[in-house]
Amino acid sequence: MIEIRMHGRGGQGAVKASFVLAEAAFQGGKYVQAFPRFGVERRGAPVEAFTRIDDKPVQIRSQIYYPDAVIVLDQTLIEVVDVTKGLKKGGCILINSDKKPKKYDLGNEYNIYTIDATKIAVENNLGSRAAPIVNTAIVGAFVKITGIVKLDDVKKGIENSIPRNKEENKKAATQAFNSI
Amino acid sequence: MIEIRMHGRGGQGAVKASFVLAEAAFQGGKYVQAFPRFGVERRGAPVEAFTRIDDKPVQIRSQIYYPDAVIVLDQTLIEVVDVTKGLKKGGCILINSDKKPKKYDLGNEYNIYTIDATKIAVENNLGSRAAPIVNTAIVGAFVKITGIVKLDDVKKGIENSIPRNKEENKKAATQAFNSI
Amino acid sequence: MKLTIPEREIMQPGHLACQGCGASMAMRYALKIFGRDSVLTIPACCWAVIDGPFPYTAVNVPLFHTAFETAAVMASGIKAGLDVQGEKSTNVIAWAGDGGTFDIGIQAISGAAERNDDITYIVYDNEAYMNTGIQRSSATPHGAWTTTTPIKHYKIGAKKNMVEIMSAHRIPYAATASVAYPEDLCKKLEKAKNIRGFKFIHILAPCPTGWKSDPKYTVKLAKLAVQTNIFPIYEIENGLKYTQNKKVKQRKPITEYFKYQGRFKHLKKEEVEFIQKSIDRENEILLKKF
Amino acid sequence: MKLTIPEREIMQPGHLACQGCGASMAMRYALKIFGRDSVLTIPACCWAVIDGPFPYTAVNVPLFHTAFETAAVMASGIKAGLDVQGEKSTNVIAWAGDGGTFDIGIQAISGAAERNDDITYIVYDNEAYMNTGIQRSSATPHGAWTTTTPIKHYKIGAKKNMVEIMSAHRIPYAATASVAYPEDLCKKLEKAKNIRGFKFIHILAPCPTGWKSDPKYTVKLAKLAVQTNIFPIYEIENGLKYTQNKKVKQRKPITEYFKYQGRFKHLKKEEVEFIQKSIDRENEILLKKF
Amino acid sequence: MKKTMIGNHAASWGAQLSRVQVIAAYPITPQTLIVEKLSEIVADGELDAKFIKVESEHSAMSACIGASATGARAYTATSAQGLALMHEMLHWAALARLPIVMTNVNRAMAPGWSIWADQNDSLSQRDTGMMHIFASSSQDILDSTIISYKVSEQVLLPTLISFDAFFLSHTMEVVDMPPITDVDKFLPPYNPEYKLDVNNPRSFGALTSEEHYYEFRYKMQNAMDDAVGLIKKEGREFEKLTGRYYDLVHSYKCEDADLIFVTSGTIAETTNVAVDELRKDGKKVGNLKIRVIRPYPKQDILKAVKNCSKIAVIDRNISCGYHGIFAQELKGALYNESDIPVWGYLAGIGGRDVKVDDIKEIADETFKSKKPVDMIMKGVKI
Amino acid sequence: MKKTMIGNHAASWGAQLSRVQVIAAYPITPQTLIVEKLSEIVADGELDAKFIKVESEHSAMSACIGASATGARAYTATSAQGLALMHEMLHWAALARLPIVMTNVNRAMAPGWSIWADQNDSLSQRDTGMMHIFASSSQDILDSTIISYKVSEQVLLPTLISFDAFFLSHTMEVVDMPPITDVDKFLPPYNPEYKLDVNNPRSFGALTSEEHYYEFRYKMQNAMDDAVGLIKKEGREFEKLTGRYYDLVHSYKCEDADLIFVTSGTIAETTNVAVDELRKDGKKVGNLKIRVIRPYPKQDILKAVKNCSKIAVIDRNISCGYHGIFAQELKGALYNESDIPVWGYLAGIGGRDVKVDDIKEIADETFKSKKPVDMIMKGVKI
Amino acid sequence: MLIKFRTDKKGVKISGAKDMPPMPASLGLMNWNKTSSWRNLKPIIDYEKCIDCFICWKFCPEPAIKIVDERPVIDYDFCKGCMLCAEECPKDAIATEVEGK
Amino acid sequence: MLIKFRTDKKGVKISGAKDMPPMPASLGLMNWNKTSSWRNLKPIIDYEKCIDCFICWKFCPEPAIKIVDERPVIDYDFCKGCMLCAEECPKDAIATEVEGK
Ligand SMILES: Cc1ncc(C[n+]2csc(CCOP(=O)(O)OP(=O)(O)O)c2C)c(N)n1
Ligand SMILES: Cc1ncc(C[n+]2csc(CCOP(=O)(O)OP(=O)(O)O)c2C)c(N)n1
Ligand code: SF4
Ligand code: SF4
Ligand code: SF4
Ligand code: SF4
Ligand code: SF4
Ligand code: SF4
Ligand SMILES: [Mg+2]
Ligand SMILES: [Mg+2]
Repeated sequence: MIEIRMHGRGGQGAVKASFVLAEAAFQGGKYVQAFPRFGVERRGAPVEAFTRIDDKPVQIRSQIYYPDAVIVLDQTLIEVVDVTKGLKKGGCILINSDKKPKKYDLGNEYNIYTIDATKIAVENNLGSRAAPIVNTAIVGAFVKITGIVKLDDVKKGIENSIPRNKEENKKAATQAFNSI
Repeated sequence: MIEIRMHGRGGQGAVKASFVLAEAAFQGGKYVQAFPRFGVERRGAPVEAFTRIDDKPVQIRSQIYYPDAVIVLDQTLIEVVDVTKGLKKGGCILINSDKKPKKYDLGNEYNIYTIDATKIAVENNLGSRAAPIVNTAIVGAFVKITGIVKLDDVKKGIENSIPRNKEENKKAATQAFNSI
Repeated sequence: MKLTIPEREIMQPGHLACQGCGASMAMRYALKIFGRDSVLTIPACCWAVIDGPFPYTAVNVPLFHTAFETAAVMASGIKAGLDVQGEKSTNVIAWAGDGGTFDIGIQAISGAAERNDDITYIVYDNEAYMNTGIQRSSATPHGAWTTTTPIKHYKIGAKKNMVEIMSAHRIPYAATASVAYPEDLCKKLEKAKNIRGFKFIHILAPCPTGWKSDPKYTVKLAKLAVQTNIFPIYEIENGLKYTQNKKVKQRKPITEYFKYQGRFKHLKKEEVEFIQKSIDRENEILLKKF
Repeated sequence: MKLTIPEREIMQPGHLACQGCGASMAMRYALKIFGRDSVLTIPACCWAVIDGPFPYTAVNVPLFHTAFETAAVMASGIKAGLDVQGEKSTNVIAWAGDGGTFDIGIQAISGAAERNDDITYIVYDNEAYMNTGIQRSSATPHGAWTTTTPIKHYKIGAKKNMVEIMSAHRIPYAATASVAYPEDLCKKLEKAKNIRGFKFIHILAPCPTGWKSDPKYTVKLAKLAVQTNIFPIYEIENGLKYTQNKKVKQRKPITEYFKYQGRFKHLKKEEVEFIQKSIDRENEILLKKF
Repeated sequence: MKKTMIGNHAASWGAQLSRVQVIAAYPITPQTLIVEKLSEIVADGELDAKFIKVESEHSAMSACIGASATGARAYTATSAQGLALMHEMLHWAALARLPIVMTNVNRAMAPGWSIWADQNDSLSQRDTGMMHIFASSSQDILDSTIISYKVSEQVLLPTLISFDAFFLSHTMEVVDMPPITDVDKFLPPYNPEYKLDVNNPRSFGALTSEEHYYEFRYKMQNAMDDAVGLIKKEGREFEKLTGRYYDLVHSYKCEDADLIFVTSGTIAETTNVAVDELRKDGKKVGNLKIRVIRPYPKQDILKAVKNCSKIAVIDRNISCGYHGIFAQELKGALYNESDIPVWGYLAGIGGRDVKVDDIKEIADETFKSKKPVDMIMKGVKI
Repeated sequence: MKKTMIGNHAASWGAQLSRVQVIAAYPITPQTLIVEKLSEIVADGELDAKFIKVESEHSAMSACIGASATGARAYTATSAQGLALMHEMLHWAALARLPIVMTNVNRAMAPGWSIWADQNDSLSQRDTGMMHIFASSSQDILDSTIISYKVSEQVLLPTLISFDAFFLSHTMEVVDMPPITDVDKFLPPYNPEYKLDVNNPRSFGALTSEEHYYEFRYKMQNAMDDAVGLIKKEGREFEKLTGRYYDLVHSYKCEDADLIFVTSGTIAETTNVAVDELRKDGKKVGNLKIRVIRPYPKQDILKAVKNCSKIAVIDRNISCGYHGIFAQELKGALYNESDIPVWGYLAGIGGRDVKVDDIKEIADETFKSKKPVDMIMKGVKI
Repeated sequence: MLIKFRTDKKGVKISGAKDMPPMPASLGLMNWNKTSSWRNLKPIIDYEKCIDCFICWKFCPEPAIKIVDERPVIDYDFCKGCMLCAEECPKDAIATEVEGK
Repeated sequence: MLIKFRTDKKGVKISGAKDMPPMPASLGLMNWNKTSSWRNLKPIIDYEKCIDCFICWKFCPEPAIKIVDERPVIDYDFCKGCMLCAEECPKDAIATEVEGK
């Protein structure tokens, strides 16, 4: 079982991202669970969401304390939230950022990756620079890094779980997949 | 223990009569219970009320099915209600009426008495002919017949439980006591 | 033979209203107009008893007895249930006392009015909680005795103006009426029957038991309430168009109305004068709306 | 240095309102006026969260969080409790959202108003159930999207006219106000503070999250609501005396107001025109009352 | 001083003697006479309290909560539908730890409309966190009201005092009213540490995350545990003043009984009469009246029943889909500790009268029966 | 067809597949998404139902009652305070014998405000006469909705389906949605004998004296008894269509277990994981998930536990002044029939997370303990 | 209850649960309940004086006044004796008698 | 909860039930909660342009604008970056900066 945590801000769609990833894995024949941190979401305030992926039905119903991977949708969060909390040794961190991974000093126990998902989103008309919709791009990048889901399944997942701009989202995911 | 049932009409004060009788007995050092038939009272409709009098505290909490005595506050009820229902053999029936007891054909297992409580009430300015307040007069007559309570205790009872026209009520009780 | 209201009787005698009960009169008229294609819902109130105990009924149309605070929404639910089953013509009527309307039921009424659910809400107003033994409601008029406003602490404060509150909801139809004027009442019921949306009818229904009046004076009192202007008869369409249905040329003094009732007899002269003045002031305000 | 509203701050930063929240502005103003000799009660609503979790608070005056439907009566209870202990000067304020006021709380409000309990009831109106994620309330304006009125079934029916309903209760003081005009709002709060009896203040408080607007436009939107006449600013004394507090010389078209909000963007031209017409009609009706 | 009064008025006078400061109530049969009498008492100047004539029972409890949160002593009374409508606010009062004392006249839940005795209304509140007493006489009603304020204000939990419709509420009997000066000695003014106080501004009841909520429940449960001892202690204090002692359970001739009835409310009183008659017939029976069910008096019950060989619980209530609630709770408490067989009987549901003969029949049936039965619906017409 | 969805949406689709005709609901976290989704489903024309946007939960249940009384299929959903506010009307729906099915997302009662998982809300309704199911997965939620209409409409009792806040309500997982054509075969339209019908005018719920009330309760209890069999029967029917069987209790590795956990809701699922891990460590444990608590599955439980030597009940709830409710009800049911010692544990109150390790600790503690304990508050910070 | 529930009248016979519907649904009408027993005063129409205006019929709350052959007829089975009809009769055509005297 | 409950800030330290009042009564103020972490955009007052009208102060919802020496000063510990102040400033004296860039 793989457990993933996402960091974003209220209104940015971290929960959606965790669901898109789960949906993609489901399309890839996996069993999944995805859920937000249980609480009150506030525009602008830091939020978290989680995804579990497994080959057999996920029976466990408790929260995730020791994720295998962390995704950061908004790099400004790194300064205000402990994004590595509980992250397993050797776990991966994927950051939406135009900077290089080595710019981030998060200790050397983890594998850090960056992707400029904002740029990809905006290029695909997914939101504006100020409010980009980066779910699909970041998921595209993540599955490439981890190899847990195939790109095709991500596309199927998008087809099933995104109500609008399906094609743009698929393109964004593909572009991110290919650019990392 | 003596158990008494009263018959009247909604608005006529049968419940009050059962309470006055109980209060009188209490003043005479007895333990008492008094209660209405449990239900919805409607102006004009037949109603019932009950009194229990004993020398020791009354613990029993069920209703009265086999009274020792019955009091009828409105003689017109005799035609529409079975006033003798459950009355013990040899039990007494006291009717507010200007007629003689023998005018009432209620079988010969019971001792029937009548008292013109309406007349006594009206003479004492307790209500009008159309709506006389006969509680106290009928209680006065009842204690005379049965001897369970002294007239003085009835007066004390009235003093304690009747908010207005105390003297008139005492007089009515006395008059009824003396005239039967 | 000329009758001023329909001859048909749907409500049955044998019911359990007190002698001379205004509430039972009101129901009789309502069923004459609404007819058999009607469903009633009645919350806790005298009418919950008047209808009779299980296994009987007196109203003779389908009736759902309901919880005290729910008459309006119960009607909404019934209407929706009938609608989805294609029974769209049935009149659904919520029938409640003043307590169930002005106090504990007002939230459900406000909700149904806001949704403009297609039901008729009728309140028979006997100006107190009668079924529980005469406690004050917010329909109890200033000055009245009730068991919770004993003589020393008689009811202070005006009767809540329910029709104006409903009118502020901009419902298609709101009206006051009285059991003393069955023809006017029947006309209003007929009107309500033919309007889609939320209708509200407020009927003054004297209660000899609670008003401490002689049962024979029920109609007389209901008339005097109108003639003294303490209970004006009018209707409001869409919350805007006011029509006066009973014009009072020379209003009678309120003492005329009070003198047949035990519940006001403790009032001193100044208190009665105060009441008279407020009635006159209210009347002035109302007249401007017509 | 000339300030148009009092300088003192009682409400503390660090609270949990979203960026640009109108509701938090409203509270800030209210506490400036009511001061420290005040007790608040707040039912379920955004403010139940904004204040912060146990063991903290942001309002900095005694605050009783209460059940959703109880704000008014909770205030009545608090007032009574303080009264019997001799604390008669304390301002007791019920502070609720539109859902807790127009819908689930209206019964308790109507009751407290009828009793004329000495409390101030303030509703910050963000025109939906925001705390639970933007569901329609009866304060939601016609045409708006919410999660329970999806675009295909957008909200039909006018916003419930709460101030008129309160006015029909003949309470000493009822008023509308807006976070865009803090000076007017503060004047009204001051007035309410000095009147004995039931006071009702209805504050329009834009919500960027629920209105799908940019947080920076909160004041702009609150102003446009007044300038387009969709939310007129006025007060009513004793249910009778109407005063217009913000005169609008040349009303702006409603499109001006809609264009900064996502919740109206599905509306077609005809629908917008329909809304414009009803605003104009309502305004005509209202103007006659002044 | 001895007086005659109906059970409802015993509740009113209990509140008066406790010097309640805020009363908020709404009429409902058969409770109404309690608040009518209180209206009178206040109007007559015999009690200095503010009476809030609320528009519903939900509001009645809410107003009491508000008043209590300021440190005032608050009181309300209701019945059946009214109590059910308060349900949310009963949880509230308990979790807010407000020592409100209230009366409930046990009446059957609708539909059909019923105004008659049945305990389903108050027993349906057993999980709200309120303390809960079943009174069985008018004296008990009056005394319990006073004692409950004393206990509630120490453990900071509300108390619900219930008693049977009509059988007590409308029945006049003799009650000894303690002088208010005595009551004043027993029951000091309420003065809580945490309250709405402008000089010490606190919020009450804010969002409480999973980090703290459990601990509040833990504290509540501790308070319930403390209440067991306090009810006894204050019962003894009260006895010093009045000679009357109230415990969580009262056992009557249980010591040597073969069969013990477990009863509550007015059925408990009638059962005492039946016990006497049965004893006369040579049958060794006893009666254990459960007066308090929250906190649940497990130890007291264990002690009382330890020598008997059979238990017959009589329930004027039913948790549909399970069975009688007193029987359920008793068995839940005896489990792991005892193996005395328990028979469950239902009787008196919806106001049906329970007579001495009914109790005797239950005794006979239980004596004869070999195997315990969960629920026997006594007297139901099939 | 397999799909991913959150637990709340599984409830919405369950209602859609059941072709509910009238929906009346009010928002409350964490339930709201159920009705939001239903609003969408109706707006999208995927369900032909009337949606009444009521002004409170009391009204939501009232509107459902009105609709159901006309013979329409009615649905609502709520949580915590909302359910508590319905309390009076839950009794009403049950006594009026209306087969409304409703969803409750288990959330802790206020104050303090909490939106997190806790079963006190729905268990406080255990005496209302509703059938009551605890679902433990999204699949269970969806399927239970459909099956419950089938059962409810036969026994004429409403059903309350509860599940944990967030752990299920907001958690996306894989759900197999049966085709509506299959569901139609399983669940026929509702067509009751007694309903509001202008061609057969009857009053419903009139004053019911002590002469008849008891008999209505008797009939209700019979209906509950019938439901035990029907839940199984319809479970088997449903299995034929979908391959999924639902019973009143589900036992996991109980046959040869020394220690059996008794659990419900999401804790039951996590416990299955713990059982597997404990078995790996050589500990013979099993898990008995209680899915239905009304009607109470006494016989099923007796059968499942008969071979074990210890029972550990885990309660995400507490009846303050007594203890955990599942523990209480279990002991009440086993009494007279069994003497397996029962340990009562509390866990997860107010949304506190219950992890596999917590369950393992409970196992250890119970294995070590000699004497059963009524209530151990697992994980409380003192 | 003060009013007896005569469940054996009008064909509604209930001897136990088996005769009862699942919920309290009515099985008959209240008109078995002859409310004449409530009456203290008795209204008597003087058909000489009566002008058939039907005001009495219009106001009777029970209703206990029927129209028979175009004339008002009091049904004494149900008349409760409120005397409203007499009070409202414009012709004073309804006399009052005291019951049982 | 998204917002961390730092029960050890501002002197409120709760390690268990013993440190808690019987009911959820507050023990401190929210102002430990530096909402600067919410900020994406940052308002910067240009005191050259500023005329001290205090409109920004008047409207700040937090409030995160203080009056220091009769001038408006933004408290960046609390400013959430809603940019209302910039929008309403009559002199366009408040500039917008993107955080973390
Ligand atoms: C929730 C609830 N509270 C209280 C009652 C008790 N109750 C029944 S009828 C009634 C009074 C009804 O008054 P109103 O609506 O004016 O009708 P009326 O009895 O005067 O006809 C009351 C208080 C109840 N049934 N339910
Ligand atoms: C009885 C009850 N029902 C529902 C809720 C859930 N609830 C909490 S806040 C809220 C919305 C409040 O809306 P509003 O009053 O407009 O305030 P806002 O959130 O918009 O500030 C709802 C539905 C509740 N707490 N209690
Ligand atoms: S109490 Fe009044 S309203 Fe009720 S039945 Fe009697 S007369 Fe009619
Ligand atoms: S949702 Fe709206 S009202 Fe609620 S805190 Fe956010 S901005 Fe304010
Ligand atoms: S009211 Fe008088 S005149 Fe008219 S029909 Fe009746 S009895 Fe005849
Ligand atoms: S006295 Fe009353 S009940 Fe009898 S006929 Fe006349 S109006 Fe009708
Ligand atoms: S609004 Fe602009 S000009 Fe006015 S004080 Fe603020 S920064 Fe200065
Ligand atoms: S950006 Fe918003 S929060 Fe920051 S100072 Fe300006 S108004 Fe205040
Ligand atoms: Mg009334
Ligand atoms: Mg709102």
